[in-house]
Amino acid sequence: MHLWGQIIVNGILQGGVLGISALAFSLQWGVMDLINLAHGSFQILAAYLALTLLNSLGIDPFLSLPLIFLLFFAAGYLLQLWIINRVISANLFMTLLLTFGMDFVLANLMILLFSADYKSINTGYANASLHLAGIELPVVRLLALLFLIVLSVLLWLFLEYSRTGRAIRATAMERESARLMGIKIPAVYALTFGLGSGLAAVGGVFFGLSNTFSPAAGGPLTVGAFVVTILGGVGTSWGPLAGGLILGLLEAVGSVVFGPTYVNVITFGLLLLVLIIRPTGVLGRAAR
Amino acid sequence: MVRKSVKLTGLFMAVSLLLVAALAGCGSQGAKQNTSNASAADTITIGAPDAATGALANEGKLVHDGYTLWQDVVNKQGGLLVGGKRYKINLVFKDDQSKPDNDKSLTEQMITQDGIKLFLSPYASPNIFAASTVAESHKVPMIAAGGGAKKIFERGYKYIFSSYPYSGEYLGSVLDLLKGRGIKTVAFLHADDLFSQEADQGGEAYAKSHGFDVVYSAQYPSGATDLSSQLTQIAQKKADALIGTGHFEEAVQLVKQAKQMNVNFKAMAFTVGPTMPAFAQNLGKDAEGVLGASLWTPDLPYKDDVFGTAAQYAALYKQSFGTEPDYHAAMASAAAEMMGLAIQKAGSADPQKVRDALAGLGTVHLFDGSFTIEPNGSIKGLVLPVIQIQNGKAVTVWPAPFDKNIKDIPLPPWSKR
Amino acid sequence: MSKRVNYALFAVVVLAALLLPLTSNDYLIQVATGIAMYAALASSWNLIGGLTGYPSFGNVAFFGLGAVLAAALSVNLHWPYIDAALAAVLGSGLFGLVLGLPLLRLRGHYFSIATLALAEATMAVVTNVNFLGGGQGFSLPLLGSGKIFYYLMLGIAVLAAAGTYLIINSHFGNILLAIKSDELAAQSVGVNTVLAKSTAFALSAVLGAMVGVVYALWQSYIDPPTVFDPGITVFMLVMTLMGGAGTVAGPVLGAVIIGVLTQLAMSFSKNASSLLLGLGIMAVVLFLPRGILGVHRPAKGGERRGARPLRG
Amino acid sequence: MREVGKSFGGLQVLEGISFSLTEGSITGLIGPNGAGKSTLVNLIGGADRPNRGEIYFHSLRVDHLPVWRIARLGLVRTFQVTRIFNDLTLRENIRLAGWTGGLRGRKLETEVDGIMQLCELETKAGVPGRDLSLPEQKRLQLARALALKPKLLLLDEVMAGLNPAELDRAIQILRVLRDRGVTMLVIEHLMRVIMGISDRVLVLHQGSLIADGPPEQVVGLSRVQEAYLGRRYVQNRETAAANGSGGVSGC
Repeated sequence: MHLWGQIIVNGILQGGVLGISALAFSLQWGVMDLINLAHGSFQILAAYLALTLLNSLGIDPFLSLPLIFLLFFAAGYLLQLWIINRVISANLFMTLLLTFGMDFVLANLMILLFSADYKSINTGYANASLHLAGIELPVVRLLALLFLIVLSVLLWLFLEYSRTGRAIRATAMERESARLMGIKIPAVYALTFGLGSGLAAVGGVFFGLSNTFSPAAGGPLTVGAFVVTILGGVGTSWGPLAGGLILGLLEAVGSVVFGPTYVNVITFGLLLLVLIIRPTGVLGRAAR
Repeated sequence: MVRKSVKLTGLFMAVSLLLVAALAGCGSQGAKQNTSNASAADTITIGAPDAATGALANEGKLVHDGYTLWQDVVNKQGGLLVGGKRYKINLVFKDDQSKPDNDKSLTEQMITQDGIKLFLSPYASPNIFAASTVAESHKVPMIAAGGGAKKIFERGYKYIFSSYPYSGEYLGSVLDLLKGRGIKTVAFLHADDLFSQEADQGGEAYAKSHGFDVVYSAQYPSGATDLSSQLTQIAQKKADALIGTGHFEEAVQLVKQAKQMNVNFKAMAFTVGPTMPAFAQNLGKDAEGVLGASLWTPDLPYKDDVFGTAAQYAALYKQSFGTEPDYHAAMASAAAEMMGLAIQKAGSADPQKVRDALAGLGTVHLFDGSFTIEPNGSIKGLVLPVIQIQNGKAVTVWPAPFDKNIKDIPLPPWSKR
Repeated sequence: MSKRVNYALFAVVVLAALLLPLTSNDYLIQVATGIAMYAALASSWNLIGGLTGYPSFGNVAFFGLGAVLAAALSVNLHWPYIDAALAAVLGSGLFGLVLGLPLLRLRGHYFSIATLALAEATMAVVTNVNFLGGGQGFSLPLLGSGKIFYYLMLGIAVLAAAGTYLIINSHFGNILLAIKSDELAAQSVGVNTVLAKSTAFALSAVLGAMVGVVYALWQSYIDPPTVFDPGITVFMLVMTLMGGAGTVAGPVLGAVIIGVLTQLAMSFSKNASSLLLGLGIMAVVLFLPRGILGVHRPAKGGERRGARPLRG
Repeated sequence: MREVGKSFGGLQVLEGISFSLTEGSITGLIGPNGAGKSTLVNLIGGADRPNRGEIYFHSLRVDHLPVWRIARLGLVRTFQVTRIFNDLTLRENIRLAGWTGGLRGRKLETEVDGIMQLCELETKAGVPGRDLSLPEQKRLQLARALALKPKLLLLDEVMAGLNPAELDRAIQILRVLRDRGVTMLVIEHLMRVIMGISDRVLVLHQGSLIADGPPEQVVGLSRVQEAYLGRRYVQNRETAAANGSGGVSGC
């Protein structure tokens, strides 16, 4: 086994898991300037849903993924339309408060629904891996990376070339002008939050496949999404991919060079540095 | 200027007064309820802040169930026999949301508003630290079940007791087992919290003094989700065994990633993790052969008057809660039982008398084993078992004679499973 | 006239708070200590978040650092606690001042994340430095009755509220509000905004650290996950926004409401207390979106800035 | 100001700008939209840094000083889009500037009163910034700048959107200021204003200075008219002049 080759691969694959979890967070932040503190709990809820479908109906998570995406899309759409839109224009931080409350509610609901037990989505291939030239490639992590790349491309195509996508981008750039152009802002926001919720669900299923989870696991996921989004840069479809890879590689290499106990020092130290030197992230637009 | 207007300050006053009134009202309501219970004069009330929600909700529930089982069994037997009279046990639980801060206020609330004078602890060392300071300052005894941090007992407190041995002793039995199985090199990986650090330091010291070669030792931040690079490194060091001291998620993650990375060990052992039924459920057949440092198993040959044998305890537990008990639950039941013994010895539920009785219990024999209560409130002498996952179940493989149950050490490589 | 009534009300509130221990209900005192603590913390957040318009997500760093430094100095170097506390408060204030310089160049969400990273990085460093207790934390001797801590926390809370009042009605307060309205314009009228912001940040840090040093002694055991819990910052923010950001009484009111709601939720429900609390917060946001005191000023002149487009 | 250049990304916004202002004069800066006028003000005021060149105020180089230092030197600017302090009252807005201008106590209050009177804002003293009307905000901006005791005032379209009466009043104020010895660089779209008050006019077009001189002279230059009004207009006019049918009168 090549030590460094394997460690680099580990970092890249962890980057996929981190990135796919941040995709939704980045989208919601970029378009609506909304920081969704319940993001992690959304993901955990999706993992529970996939697990329930697997255990009770025997549907493989990858088969149920489209269904889960749609369910979360619908739920997110309605949540934004009925609740979040009521405060989103009032003040930046009211949405923070609202999603903070939502996080409490979701986390506690999951305890009531699924108990506090640790779960993981344990399919036959969950711990399998491919061997390639002396390097181990865990299947689920590899798929997470592939999904992240594909979803990033799809998201980019959607935002760049579809009519709806362009409306979303216009809204993100200049809300007032977009409204004057006849774009229905509440509908665009609902769509964005729905899309974000669907993407969060996809990330959540991957988290459930690659990690153990419990209702309380959402908080660290939200913080992780924060870090990845900033590292990659808010407001680009490729940000989560870039941020995920940077963070994954950094943690993998840093934890070997300095010892795993310094991983957080490195991660957050670097985050601070990036923010101070280039606050728009690696791929973000130049400072305004 | 509208920054601070009279009207708003008035509103502020009114709202605060209303809320304080509500709080006081609620508290006194609780107190009334309990005094009416106590006025029946045949009930002993014991308080227990517990983690029903939050990050510790999982273990919190096990502890909660362990306490509850003792209450139910004792009450079914007609109550606790104290000085010839039977008293019903009434356990009062309050959710601390897994936060130590709340343990302080809840313990305070139960002592001063609800008039509760006997306590079982919340789960986890930091929470026990917090709750025990309140118990100490009110001079009411608290028995801890859910944290064996040595630091808890090094503070010179007089009202804190425990059913747990020190965290640093958890790994002794595991290493004894490995010693006899030709394991020479071990890798230690531990989380950065108090419990994990103490357990790891105890384990590493024991390993070095017992002829093991510690080829790798590292600390990772609690909640780490990717330890694959550490496993890659350990593989390079050719460690025979991996000993992980952290939390449940991390133990599961280490086994998952060891398989994914195709890192093979002759043995894998964890402090927290394998003993919980969720471990085998989460990992399926990949959990096979993994060792767990435990504090109790249903196979142990001990018994007492309340629960009967360890096996009978397990049956009772399963009947009540539908799952097999793990050591968290059993140790909680044992802590509750210690409280019962002390009350009986004291002949009353008076907190000072119960505390003195606890301090003077000496060596006790319960369904979880025989142990001695030390002057600082901790316990000594408990023989710690080791379990191994076999066919998805935790099987006792230590101490002797259970070592005949050991299977698959050295473990077959992942490719041969 | 209205000012006089305000002073009178302030005096009545403080007097009532001072007399609370006469009820000799220790539980009430315990809860009140927690509320006073959060009132002080929320007021400290209000200085940088509410007045200056810089939404910090990392103020817990100062609280935690204060607690850890005081404990480290008193346990490891055997300093008298009062000396250790003073050093810890000064140290944390300096820490805030120095780190404020680069961080306060960032705006909006970027500042939020940077401060969050600051808090997490501080925790990670503390966890790895044995002198600061490492991951094992410190246990401190248990001190007398809870009343002492109640008065200490109340003292800091009153100090924080009075300080906020003085600042709001001073030239410095005007500078902070000007920065919140429009920072470039503030610079253009000759305001050294960097100095003003850093001062506000450092004051916020000093207050946070004061609470931290008292907290360490009150809890008698502290470890990094407890004193650097990001949830503590979130509570400061939630309480301030709920009560009314940029006001004197807002953070205090928010602390009282959330503190009492938390206790009520825990008494009423065994396993759904977080759910009730969460619903309570959502209800306040939906029905009182401008904070309870209703004079909440939207951050940065009411405009939602910093929205960035998604691009390929 | 020497050889100042500024580019954003690949876009060259200003190129080789050099000029100096005479103390106590009013200089008009004109140019079509996008000519770089506001960028120039941002560079002088310190809100932006030039990529090339140097800017001096008296003999002090200011192009790398922070905005607030420049303001305290007496080099004061206003903004094209009004930027006032919404959370402060009108009086506090002005007083803040007076304070950083070095005034304290009684003197400060007297000065603030005087400025409010000059700008006819005394009735609005207690109104929060956000509740002022647009003309009031514009005048407040000017008042705030005055409280700093400016030596050089950069006025970026302070008169846009005012009605004729308000306009006259504003011009009046500028004249009073000039009489007090304040140097001014006035950016304005309204030719009437520029022509009426400027001692000298600078014309900026596509990032370069294309004319510099007394107003009457500058406005007569064909390259200025071309920049402003388009080539065809100038051609028409030249044809018309050739035909002997008179010219335009200012605009």
